Amino acid sequence: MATKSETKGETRGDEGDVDLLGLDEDELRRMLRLMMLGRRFEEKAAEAYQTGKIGGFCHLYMGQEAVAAGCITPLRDDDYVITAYRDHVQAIVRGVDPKAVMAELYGRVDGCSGGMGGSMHMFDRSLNFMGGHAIVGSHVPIAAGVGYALRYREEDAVCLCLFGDSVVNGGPFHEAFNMTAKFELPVVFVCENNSYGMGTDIHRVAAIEELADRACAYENMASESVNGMDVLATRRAVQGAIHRAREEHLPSFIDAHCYRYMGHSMADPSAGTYRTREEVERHRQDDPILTYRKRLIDAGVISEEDYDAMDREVIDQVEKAAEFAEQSERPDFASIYEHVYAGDFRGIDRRDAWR
Amino acid sequence: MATKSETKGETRGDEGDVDLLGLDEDELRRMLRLMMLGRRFEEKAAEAYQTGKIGGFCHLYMGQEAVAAGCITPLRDDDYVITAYRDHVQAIVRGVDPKAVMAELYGRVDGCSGGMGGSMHMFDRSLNFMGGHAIVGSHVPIAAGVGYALRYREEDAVCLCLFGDSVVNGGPFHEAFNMTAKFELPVVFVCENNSYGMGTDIHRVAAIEELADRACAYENMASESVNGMDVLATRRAVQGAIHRAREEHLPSFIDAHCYRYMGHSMADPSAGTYRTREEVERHRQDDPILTYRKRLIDAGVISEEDYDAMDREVIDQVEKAAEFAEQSERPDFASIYEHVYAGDFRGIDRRDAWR
Amino acid sequence: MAVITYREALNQALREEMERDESVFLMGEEVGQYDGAYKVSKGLLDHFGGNEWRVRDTPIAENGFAAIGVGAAMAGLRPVVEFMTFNFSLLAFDAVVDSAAKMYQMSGGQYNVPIVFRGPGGAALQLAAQHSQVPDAWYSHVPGLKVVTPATPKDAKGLLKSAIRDDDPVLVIEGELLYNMKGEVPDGELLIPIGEAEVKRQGSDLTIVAHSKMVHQALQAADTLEEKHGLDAEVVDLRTLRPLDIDTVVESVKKTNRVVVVEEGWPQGGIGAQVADDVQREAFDWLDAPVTRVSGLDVPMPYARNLEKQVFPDSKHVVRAAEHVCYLDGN
Amino acid sequence: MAVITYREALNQALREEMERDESVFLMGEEVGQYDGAYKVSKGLLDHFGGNEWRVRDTPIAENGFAAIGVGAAMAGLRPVVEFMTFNFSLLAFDAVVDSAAKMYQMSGGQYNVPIVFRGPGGAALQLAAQHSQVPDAWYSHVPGLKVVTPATPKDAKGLLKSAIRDDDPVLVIEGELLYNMKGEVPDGELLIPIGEAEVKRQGSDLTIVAHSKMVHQALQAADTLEEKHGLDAEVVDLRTLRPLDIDTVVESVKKTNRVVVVEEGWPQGGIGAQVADDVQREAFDWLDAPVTRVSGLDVPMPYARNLEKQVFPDSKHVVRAAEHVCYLDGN
Ligand SMILES: Cc1ncc(C[n+]2csc(CCOP(=O)(O)OP(=O)(O)O)c2C)c(N)n1
Ligand SMILES: Cc1ncc(C[n+]2csc(CCOP(=O)(O)OP(=O)(O)O)c2C)c(N)n1
Ligand SMILES: [Mg+2]
Ligand SMILES: [Mg+2]
Repeated sequence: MATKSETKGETRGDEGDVDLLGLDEDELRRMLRLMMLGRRFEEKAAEAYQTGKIGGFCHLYMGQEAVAAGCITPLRDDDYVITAYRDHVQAIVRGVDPKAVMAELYGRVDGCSGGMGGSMHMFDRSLNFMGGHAIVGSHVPIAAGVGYALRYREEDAVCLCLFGDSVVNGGPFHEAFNMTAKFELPVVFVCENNSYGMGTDIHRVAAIEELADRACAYENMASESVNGMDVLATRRAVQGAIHRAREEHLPSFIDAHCYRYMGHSMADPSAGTYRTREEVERHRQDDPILTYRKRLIDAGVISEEDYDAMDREVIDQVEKAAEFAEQSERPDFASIYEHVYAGDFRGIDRRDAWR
Repeated sequence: MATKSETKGETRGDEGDVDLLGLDEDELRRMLRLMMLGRRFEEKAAEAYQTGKIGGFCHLYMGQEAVAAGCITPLRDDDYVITAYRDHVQAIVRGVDPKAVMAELYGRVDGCSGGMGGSMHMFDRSLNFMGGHAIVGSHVPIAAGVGYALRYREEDAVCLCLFGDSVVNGGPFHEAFNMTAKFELPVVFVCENNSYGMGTDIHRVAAIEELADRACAYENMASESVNGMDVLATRRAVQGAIHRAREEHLPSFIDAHCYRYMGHSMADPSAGTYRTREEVERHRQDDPILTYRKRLIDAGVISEEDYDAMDREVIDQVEKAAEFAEQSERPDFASIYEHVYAGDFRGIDRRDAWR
Repeated sequence: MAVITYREALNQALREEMERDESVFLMGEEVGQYDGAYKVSKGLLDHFGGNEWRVRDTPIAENGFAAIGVGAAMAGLRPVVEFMTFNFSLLAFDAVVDSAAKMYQMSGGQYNVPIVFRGPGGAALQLAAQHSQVPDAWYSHVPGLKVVTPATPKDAKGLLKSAIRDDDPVLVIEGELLYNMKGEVPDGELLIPIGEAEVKRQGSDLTIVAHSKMVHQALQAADTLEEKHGLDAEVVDLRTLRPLDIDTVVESVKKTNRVVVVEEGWPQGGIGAQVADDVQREAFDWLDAPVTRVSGLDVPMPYARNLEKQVFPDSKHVVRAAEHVCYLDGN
Repeated sequence: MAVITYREALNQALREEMERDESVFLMGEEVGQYDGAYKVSKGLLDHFGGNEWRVRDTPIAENGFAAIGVGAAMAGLRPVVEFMTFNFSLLAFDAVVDSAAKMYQMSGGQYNVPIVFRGPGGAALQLAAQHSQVPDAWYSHVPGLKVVTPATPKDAKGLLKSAIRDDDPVLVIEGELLYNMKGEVPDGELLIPIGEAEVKRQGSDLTIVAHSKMVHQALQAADTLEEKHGLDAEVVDLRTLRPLDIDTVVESVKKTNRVVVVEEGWPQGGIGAQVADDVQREAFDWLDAPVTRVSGLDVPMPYARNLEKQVFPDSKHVVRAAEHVCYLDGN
């Protein structure tokens, strides 16, 4: 991966410029399958939301799957992942069972956060999947803290931190970047840059053209813009950053240009107010799953039939996840207090008198 | 003033490279006198602090006078100034009567903040001198807000915001820079870069070599490093920035390299722990007042006798300020509640019962 | 008198005040082009000719834009700063508490800060721990701030308008779950004074003190108590949390001799704690039972709907607490 | 038993815990090379071989380094994060309240956050409004946090050691004005349980509840009350504000029937409000007078020494409040 001065302003990973990264066919297929699974999973989640089975906010990732797949698949098991509230697909790509993610959305005990976190707070400690954070930008310095622990113990694991474009305008981003760079922490920061923070075009509020250039303010911070609709281009960039973090203990910032097909959350229409229907359509032509599908077919890695079979498989998997979630128990009253403190104290219960 | 790409990394204003900026002799003398007044004032304040007449923290500015003088003297009366807690000399240069500054240090009613603010909170609304803020970095976005009001009312005044080097590592700096640049606000940011935040060398905690380069992350933000020990070089840079703010409504960031001769506060020894006595001595050779004195003498603007006379004058002025402060009344009990709310409500006074 | 929603009432207040006074402007995330995340500012940007200075969309930088508001207020404007929800105001805690609240005192009375910070506070539905907290106790602790929590469309309009005209920093903590609530709102000018509680229901047997959303739980509980026990409860809506109008509460308690204080937030150090403290002191000899409180449970809000319902206090809890202070529960 | 200062007691606790457990580290502004702004961490960097990972100097970025602490804790370390003073923690309010306090709940019990946030809270001498506030009420409102406020060198050492070993986020709010105070501290291992108040003086005529610095004002007041009126006051030091050991207070009040609660912070929603609330409910029939409070005044702290003295509560105020609850003041 190049450092900032070399890559400034230039976007890498346009089609043609990357091969299959020397990945074996299983891995290439695994990546496709994870993206498909993410997509089908969220279609199902949207349906369940519409029928009131899922509550709260529900931020869908459709259109951005190449980013999660490109960033997370090259990680080792002992690496860490932390992300924002648009987190279903990252969890799934990291290996969380879609059943557990769906059960979480349903608010059930078998959810990956025991039904306590919901859509915005997917966690799985067994996979070093550290959430799911709902305060924009707040997890960016937390990622730096994970990096701190890794250097502290002289482990060669790394921490991957994903966040939305609007994060680059906030204080936590800046403080985290400065300290990560100065302390030389093994963190890979990836901006899932879908151009919008809710209904706001990032360029209306960020005084910078290419977000990757924000890294220019921090020595030791490599940066690169990448086509986040292209899973292989994304993976290539992230692999470089992971290598840099693992071997040199130095952080990187990758700005992955992508697009979200749905509204900001289930409450927000996909187009109409802050972006046109045409714009969304245009980006749908560039669907990261279809693009990658074509690439793999062209390269002879899969056939159309393979794809269709995989699709039936993931649809089935997602249906089972929904059934599982449906059947899972709701957490009982006692669990309200169970996870407030790891130690003994259970919170003031004197005031339960009138329950 | 040049924009970032042109000045990156380069420090302007070394001796020889600036003339007298075409300023008239009165103005040149006024600047010298203000610097001398600032120095003598603080010597007196240090004395009063030692004898217990002044309490709290007391952060002296000695050695940095060229920055305040260079930045504030080119402002118009309708411009605004806002600064951090090391604020005595900025107040004086802006025109606050040393009597009122000293009385504030003494905690008396005739203080420029009525004895309510003390060393860290000098205010004078009649001079658009907006404080005196003690939370590191907190006033930087406040300055942006002043700029907002100026653009809002289509006034051509500007806001000057001074802050210490450690500010550049904090979130408020970043959020303010981004919005100031994006909203195109007429703010001149000046870093009083004395290389240390308390006992920490800025390069131990900032992942950037030249602080001015932090501006590279914000379009519209011009930046420049300047020799802050040279009042004329500083003034020249700030004049450019003021012009840019006034005419083009665009912000600038000037990093003024300077040095503080005393400890961080009265409680901190001037040298020994985080810097050597030799380092301080070396910088004392570069005393901004003596340098500027020599320049004016060489240019025939003043004679040695003029200087000595001025010195006697400012010493006398400072003595009078101390006497004035000494004589000023202490605020009475009622004033505790007077300035909590501008409206009617005076705070819960039910609990005064036991006073 | 028109029947409008709480949301429309806020919108009217903003529009009227911005029309009346050119120095009033609105800033926050999504307030302009997007019409507000909860559509409170709907149509305002258009109404003011697309002038971004009057309706300013900001980046996600709460501490920064809250402080920009403070600076603008010091320089003579009257900013209304929207927090998309008050949860995000935690990032701006320093700007609100250290800058807005203290400026007037610190400057010896030279720089007052006429600013409004507004937005919804408290839980909505299943938004989980980071999006479901009640900021009331934190802010009402702070001298230099005023805090209002309107429970009805009328109060929303009248209090927001008063807040905008106030010369001090005022926090208007709204209820997201109230935005769709309808109610009568007098046409035209409406100013409800900051610092005055309102008796929302007259009664003689016990006093229920509440604010914001909980006023409606209290009123519902009062109806139940009447039906079930023939008890006549008085409901006092605090409306303003700072300055707290404890006199109205004490007066009511001196009449009813029993009091239940209801709030959505966490119990320890909540609004009810202060009310209990004041009432037991100022009406000690009038109390026939200890001041009793209903609050949210002492936990970060869980996501699961069934748990959230348990954490959130409702009228049933209020009824039970009322029965308790009236010694009707056998305890 | 050695007599050492409160500062040395904290330093010992840090050193011993860092020696005992390799996963404990200290981070904050000036904690390393400079030995701490208040010298609490004196010699630690050297003691640990100049290893910056164990004693980490940070830039001025409170929210950032507090959150780094949270991340490090989630990844298995036990960070001690120093706020130079708790005033600056307002910038980290989100990291402490939204991340540290809620992580365990939000993750369904997977990620607990064993972190300590420590530093001095409250006023020192003439530091004016932004540097003289008491954060106790804000933080003790929050489920998920624990809050301790040691008043003596012994408690400082024992509580800090317990805090470091605790599996939850603990705030240790120290007193800058206590740092030089000397007291007996047992040598070697000393763990004082979090959540237990201590009766610092036995008495039978009234109870004075206090914490942190105010314990000493309370003890002084008790002496005065004895001399002046022959009154025998019991002084309860809360020591921990969350979980609040109200049982010890109630037990004392059931014996003395009168209580004064003293704190340095602002009155509205202060610690005393919660104590009053609990006591009036749990000891209603034992109270011979309303619970009475002494607190700081309801104002941002002014700089002028004569005013600051008035704002800050002292033993005279406690004595007067005590006379009041004992009906010795003619009111
Ligand atoms: C500090 C904070 N402010 C505001 C919000 C409300 N909010 C939730 S998501 C969002 C937009 C975030 O956009 P971006 O970071 O680009 O992520 P995306 O939704 O595009 O994935 C906002 C403003 C929040 N959660 N946190
Ligand atoms: C947010 C915050 N953190 C910590 C402090 C304590 N503190 C006061 S001054 C200071 C150093 C500031 O250094 P710099 O900004 O370089 O200004 P200088 O003192 O050199 O003028 C620190 C850490 C503070 N006032 N505010
Ligand atoms: Mg986005
Ligand atoms: Mg400095």
